[in-house]
Amino acid sequence: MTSLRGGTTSLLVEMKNLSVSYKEGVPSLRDVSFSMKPGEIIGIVGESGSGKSTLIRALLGLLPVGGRYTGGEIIFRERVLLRDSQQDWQGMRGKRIAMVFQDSGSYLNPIRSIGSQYVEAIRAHLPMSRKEAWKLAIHTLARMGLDDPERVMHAYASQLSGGMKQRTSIAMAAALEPELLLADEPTSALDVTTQNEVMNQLSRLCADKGTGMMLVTHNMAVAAHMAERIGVMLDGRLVELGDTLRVISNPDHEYTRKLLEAVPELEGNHT
Amino acid sequence: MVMKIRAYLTQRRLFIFLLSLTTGWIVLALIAPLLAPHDPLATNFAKVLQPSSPEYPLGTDQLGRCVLSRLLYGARTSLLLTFMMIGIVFGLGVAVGVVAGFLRGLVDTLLMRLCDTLMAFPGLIFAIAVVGMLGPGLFNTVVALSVVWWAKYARMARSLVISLQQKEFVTAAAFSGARKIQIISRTILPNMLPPLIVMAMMDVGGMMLSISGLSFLGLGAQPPDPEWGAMLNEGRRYLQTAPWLLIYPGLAIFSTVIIFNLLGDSLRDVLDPKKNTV
Amino acid sequence: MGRYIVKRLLQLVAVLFGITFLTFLLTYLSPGDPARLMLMSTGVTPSDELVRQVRSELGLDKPFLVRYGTWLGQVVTGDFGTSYKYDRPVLDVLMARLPATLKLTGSAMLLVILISFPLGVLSAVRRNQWLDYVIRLFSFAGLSMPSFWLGMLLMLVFGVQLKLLPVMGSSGWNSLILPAATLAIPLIAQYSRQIRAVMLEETSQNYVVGARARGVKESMIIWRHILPNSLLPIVTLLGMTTGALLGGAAIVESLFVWPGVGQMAVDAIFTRDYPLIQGYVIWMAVIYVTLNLIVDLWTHLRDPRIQLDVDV
Amino acid sequence: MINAGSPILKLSNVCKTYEMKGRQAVQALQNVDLALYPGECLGIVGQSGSGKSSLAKCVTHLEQVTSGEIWYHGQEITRLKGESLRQMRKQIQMVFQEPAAIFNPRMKVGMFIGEPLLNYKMMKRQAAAQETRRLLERVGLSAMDADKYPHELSGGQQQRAVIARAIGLRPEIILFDEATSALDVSIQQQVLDLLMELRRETGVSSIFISHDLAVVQQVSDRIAVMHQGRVVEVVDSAKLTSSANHPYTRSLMSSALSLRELKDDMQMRERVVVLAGSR
Amino acid sequence: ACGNDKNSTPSSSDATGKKAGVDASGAAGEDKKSHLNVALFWLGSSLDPAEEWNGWTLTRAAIGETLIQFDEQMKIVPKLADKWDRIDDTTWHFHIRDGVTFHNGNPVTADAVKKSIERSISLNERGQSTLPIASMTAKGQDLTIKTTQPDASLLGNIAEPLFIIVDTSADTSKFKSEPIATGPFMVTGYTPDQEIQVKKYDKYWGGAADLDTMTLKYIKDDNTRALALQSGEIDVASNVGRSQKPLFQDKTQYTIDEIPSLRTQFVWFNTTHSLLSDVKVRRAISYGIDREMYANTLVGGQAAKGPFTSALPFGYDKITGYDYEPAKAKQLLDEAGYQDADGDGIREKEGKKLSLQLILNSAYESDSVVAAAMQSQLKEIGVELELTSYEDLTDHQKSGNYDLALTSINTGITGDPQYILDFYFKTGAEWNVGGYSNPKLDELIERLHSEFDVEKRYALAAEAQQMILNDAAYMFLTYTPINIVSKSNVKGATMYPIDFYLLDRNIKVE
Ligand SMILES: Nc1ncnc2c1ncn2[C@@H]1O[C@H](COP(=O)(O)OP(=O)(O)OP(=O)(O)O)[C@@H](O)[C@H]1O
Ligand SMILES: Nc1ncnc2c1ncn2[C@@H]1O[C@H](COP(=O)(O)OP(=O)(O)OP(=O)(O)O)[C@@H](O)[C@H]1O
Ligand SMILES: [Mg+2]
Ligand SMILES: [Mg+2]
Repeated sequence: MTSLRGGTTSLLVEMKNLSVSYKEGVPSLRDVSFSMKPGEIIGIVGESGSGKSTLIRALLGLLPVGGRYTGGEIIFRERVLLRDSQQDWQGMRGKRIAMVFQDSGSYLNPIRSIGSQYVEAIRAHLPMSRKEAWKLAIHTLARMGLDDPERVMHAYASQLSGGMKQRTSIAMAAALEPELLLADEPTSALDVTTQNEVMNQLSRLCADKGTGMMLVTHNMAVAAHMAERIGVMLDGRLVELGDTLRVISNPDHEYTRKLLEAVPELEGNHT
Repeated sequence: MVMKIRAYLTQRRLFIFLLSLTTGWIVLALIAPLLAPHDPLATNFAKVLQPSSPEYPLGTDQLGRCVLSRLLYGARTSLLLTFMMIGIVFGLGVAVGVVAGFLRGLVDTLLMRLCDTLMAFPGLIFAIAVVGMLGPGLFNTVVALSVVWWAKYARMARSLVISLQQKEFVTAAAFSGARKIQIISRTILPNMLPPLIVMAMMDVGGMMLSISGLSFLGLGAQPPDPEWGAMLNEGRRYLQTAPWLLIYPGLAIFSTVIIFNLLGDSLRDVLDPKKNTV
Repeated sequence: MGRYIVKRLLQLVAVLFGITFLTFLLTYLSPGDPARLMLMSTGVTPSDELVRQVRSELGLDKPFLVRYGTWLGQVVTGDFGTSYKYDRPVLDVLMARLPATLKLTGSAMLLVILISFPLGVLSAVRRNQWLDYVIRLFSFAGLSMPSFWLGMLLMLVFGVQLKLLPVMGSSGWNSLILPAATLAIPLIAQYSRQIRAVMLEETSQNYVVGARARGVKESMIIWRHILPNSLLPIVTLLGMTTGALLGGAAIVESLFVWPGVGQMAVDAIFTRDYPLIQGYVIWMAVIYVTLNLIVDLWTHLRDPRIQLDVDV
Repeated sequence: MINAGSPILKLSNVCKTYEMKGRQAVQALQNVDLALYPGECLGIVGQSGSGKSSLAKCVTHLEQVTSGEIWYHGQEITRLKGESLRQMRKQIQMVFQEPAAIFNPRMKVGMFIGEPLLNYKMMKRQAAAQETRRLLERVGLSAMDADKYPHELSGGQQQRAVIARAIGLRPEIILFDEATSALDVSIQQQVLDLLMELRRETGVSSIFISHDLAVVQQVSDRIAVMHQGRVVEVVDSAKLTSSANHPYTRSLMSSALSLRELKDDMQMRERVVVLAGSR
Repeated sequence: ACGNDKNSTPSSSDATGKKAGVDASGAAGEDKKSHLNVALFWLGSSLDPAEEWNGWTLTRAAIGETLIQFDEQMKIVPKLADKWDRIDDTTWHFHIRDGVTFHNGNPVTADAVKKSIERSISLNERGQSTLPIASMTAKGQDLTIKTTQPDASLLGNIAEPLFIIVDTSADTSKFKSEPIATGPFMVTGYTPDQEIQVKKYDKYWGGAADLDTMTLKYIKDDNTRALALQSGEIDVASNVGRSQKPLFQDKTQYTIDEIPSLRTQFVWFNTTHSLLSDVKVRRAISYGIDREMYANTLVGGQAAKGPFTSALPFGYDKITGYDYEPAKAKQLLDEAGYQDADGDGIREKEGKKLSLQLILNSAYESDSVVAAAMQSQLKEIGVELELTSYEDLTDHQKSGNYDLALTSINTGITGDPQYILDFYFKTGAEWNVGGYSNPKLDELIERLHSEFDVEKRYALAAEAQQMILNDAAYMFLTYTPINIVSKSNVKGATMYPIDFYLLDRNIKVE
């Protein structure tokens, strides 16, 4: 692991001129290119519908129904993923690339307990007994600040609150210590206090395990707080990508400037 | 606008095609007297069980009646009757469902238990019961079928009304100052009709098969009235010696039912505004 | 759960009450005098005097509701009266024939399940590929074919032309094949179509994407995620179709001379054997309602999402 | 700021309890007292589940209060029914969080906006169509959009159409319940600008509910902070950071991330690093 | 009409054929039991011969036997009785064959026969009216029957399968499913409405049959019967529908046998119905249908004149029936006052439409085809006919709830005209369900009872038939052909004009 992470040449992900479009419509991603180092956190912000979700789902090979890759390629750990599509991702998903979805509750099977799905996911990748997998799951859940992981494991998705579901999803994604974590608005369902807690967990994961993370969010402040680099999307294009400080203090693109101006700020000093 | 219509039409080619087939059948049924080469009841004992010939394009039956003419007239019974029945069943069911869904309470409970009871009789079996008690005949058959059939629509309409009432856009309609009756007519009905209409289209096939099934058992249309199921029933003895007596009415039922099923299927898309835009 | 069961059982009682009432009402409305019919079935040409006597013996001169009450009392104790035609208790006649019908409908149902599931799943998995089109074409065709027509064709091909299977009767398992197939084919068509739709609906659900994202194998996703979720609506549908099955059995049994209650009912209609028709209708309705109750309870038990006290 | 005169809407001692079958009842509102003055915008903030939406629903009669009174222009409105309720609704409009759900999927946007005008018989069909176009333009949409189905609009456009419908009736009060939470910042800003513009033009009173303290502070004159069903304090928004003293309010303020502070922080750190390097 | 062959078996070939048959089957029987599947076109809901018409099934299946029976020429031949004579006008003597045993091994004595006949009479009304017995005395193998009145048709009547001889000392309550009779086959299983299983009775007096077992399956539908024959599920079927006959023309596979039967297809007029009480209307309808065409084109057989077929010597040549004369029919209707005033093609009088309901049996192809043909022909003379099919007409006919009833009956069942006249045409007779009454006819029928001279009997019968025809109380349509289709490897199936019989001990598979 560590050896892989070391060298500057060894990129985690490289995306070259990726384009994606839905059915008859206009392309939702146009010529998006970027690269990412292991352990790096990139924040993606942008207008609603600008293609943020499409971008990170493209990285997992799970475009929403109707979506098609129309050009470009994705290289993960020097391996080209976009050669014959589905096959390329086999064995990658879950283990090496994990994802936290925006409305995480709906990505859990409603008629199976959290535990059974969790264990199933772990055993899909690691040669573990049911019991061992269960233990690993409990351990990871506890780390996400869930008080009673046993109860969560036995519960169905519908029996958990929004915040609990979101943290469960993060735990499921983190359990296998993936090399790349894709997080689509992971904190939007949480109130400010919990939001802070979850973000701390995520940054710790990246720091400890060298996981690279792509964080999609509406919230400029969250992106700035978490990410080393920030990308801004508009109309399917990655119009700006740069060091966080540079982007928030000295944006290149007109749209980024507009976005920053619109960020509401609490007036007055309160500390 | 013209562009839009044209685009719409090309997109809905299958639907239009099916619709014209359906209309074709209906028109055929309506103008049967003009098209039929013979009186459907006229016998010609000199020419019984003849295969197709210029005089009798689809051959003759055991009494020398023209199969084509009987098929065409049969379309009137089979098709128009089915339409009428579906119309009645639909209207009654939806009306009851809307009332029950809106009033709730005791009225709802009573109506729904009635529906439960009726739905507890499998359609054909209830029809068999009614025909068994009141005697065979097309009228009794059709009455029997519709007596149980509407309950399905009532149930569906009711659950649609109830689920729609929970929708925020119904609340929003109340905020726009709409009165109850306006909410029903402008907000609830337009949203509940499409699934019901699709269901009705699919049911046209089911109803037709039921009617002809009962006729086949000898419980529906009585001779000499031409009805497709009854024609099959009369023709079944000639399965091997005069197969056209079975093939043509069978195909008539088959083709009509399949058209309606496909029509229902594509109507589902057409009625969905989300898929309907260009 | 307990409360839900009690509630459903109470509803069942109400529905059963309705069923018996409607059935009785139908008999009441039917032409012909039961007393006369009964006498005639014994071979006597009844005199008016005798008819009057029997009428009062049977309580036929009493008001409608009183008669219904008496009759219901008997029905509850399993006494459905005596068949005019067979001159035996209706219950005996029914019970003697019910096994044949259950055998037929049961095997048809089995066929439906065994065939339509793989077809539906295959069709959904291979969506918009040629296999899917073939299956869908078959399903539309199967749905639109009158079952008796299909039955005759099957008889002709497998019985007469190929001489593979018997065309009638109930001797041996192979005489079951054609009638069961005739009964099953339209339902297979319907189900494979519905299973496909439900599967597709489920496939587009987020939890499937979630499972893929977690790296769960595609086969596991189909069998352990999509199918269990699809099962609930499909089983509910299966419950509802027992009605179609029982009704269809009447046609198929008549066609294949299958000695079940369906054929018996059709015969009973022609002989105006009212008690037998009554018994038949009530029994079929009861079987149907009970099966659906079981299905409902099972569904509720299986689905953690359903809140048990919600009235649908 | 405009606290002069008598309140247009006044809640006194309002309680709302949700009875739950087999479970403990939820006390969503407990003895809430609040007043809204003419032309004012009252912000309401609070944690998720603190009773903000319940309050809005009670005011608009989507829920019946359990006890307490709500006065509108000196009239007690919690027991209104039928026609008088309908008339009251004309004056108190509401904009919900999820704009997509508000639309009848089979009704075109134009009809959606014009419907209230017809329902309250404010104008004839012809005039209503005219007014609809005006309203659309007023909220920054094009008159062409009237012919579209709701799903053809973007989220921000939808929310603006909803606002257009609400203002069409020229109500005295508009309630916004998380009206901008579903929108991204730039569009949120557009909507907020629109609100402030409307207030200036028409002097409409409003209640603005959000969990985002900064947004509320930007649009409102006063802010009510809710916590576990109670209004724990009401402060002037301009003086929020200085005058808020309830501990919950303070914790809300401290958890909020501020981009500006982050920027300052980072720039500071960078300067330190540069300084250190240069040393 | 008295047979008195001494000690003879019904057919001389029997005795020799018997021994050979037993030996052959004995040798082969060990490995391969011979079995035959036979289709029955009718099966009652019980097997007790004393009830309804169930006896017919038993004689067809060679399970039950009567004292005497008819042969292929409708001559009376010995069966269980090997000798009989008429002692005086009201006294008859029968000698019961020696060595006959019931299926349970009990000997068939005169006393057993007496009890069996008594049972049939007490349980079945038909028995009471066909056999006017005053007393019976049994002594050893001799049975003496005294009738209440001179009964010229006793022999024919006692040959009706109602009087199958059963063992009344057995548990008669089981006869519904397992009657104990004397035929070459005995019942081993019975499923009501479905099938009878039989096996050969080894101690049959005529020698055990060749076949070991048979299954007699009830297939009421012509079409299914034909299909089953084709698919090989059955080996023998009688009454295969006319439309199916072409399927069995291949002589290497099937044997088709067809002869004119004693069945007459005919129509009851319900003369109590207001429209049909007018004889002119009935005559008009009688002229309005084309019997020749029905027989030649639609159903086969022969156009009917009166109730009795030309195969029976009851005066067919001496009577005049109705021909197809639509003009005459119209004229008669005009005379009766029926005009088509409203132009709908149907005549009416005083606002009452000449619309009639014909009930018929749904199972018989020939009936439904003829009914449909009548419907269309009568329409031409302005009479509307509505058809209603039933599985079983009996109840509907007896309830009088019909205008016309179409069915086929066997008019030769006793080999004598008496029975049919008594039961169908006499005033108030059981099957005179149309309310027809002609005192002169009644008187004529009465005279027939005591007329023992055969020629005179037939003359009286002809006279009676002509009366019925003149009154147009019934319509006689066709004389139905009867057929047996069997696989070509089935031998020993004999066609009888009377359909009491179908199988006997000679049936075998090669
Ligand atoms: N399944 C789909 N079918 C068709 N078009 C789609 C689909 N999913 C997304 N799109 C379109 O693709 C574009 C990009 O969508 P995407 O979900 O990536 O946006 P996003 O930036 O994540 O927006 P948000 O912030 O609202 O989540 C949008 O215009 C959207 O309408
Ligand atoms: N219909 C209802 N039935 C039962 N409980 C309810 C209902 N609506 C709200 N509640 C409960 O009342 C409390 C207050 O809910 P409310 O929706 O007013 O909160 P909120 O402040 O708007 O929260 P959010 O910011 O998440 O929208 C919550 O505990 C909630 O669970
Ligand atoms: Mg997104
Ligand atoms: Mg809320």
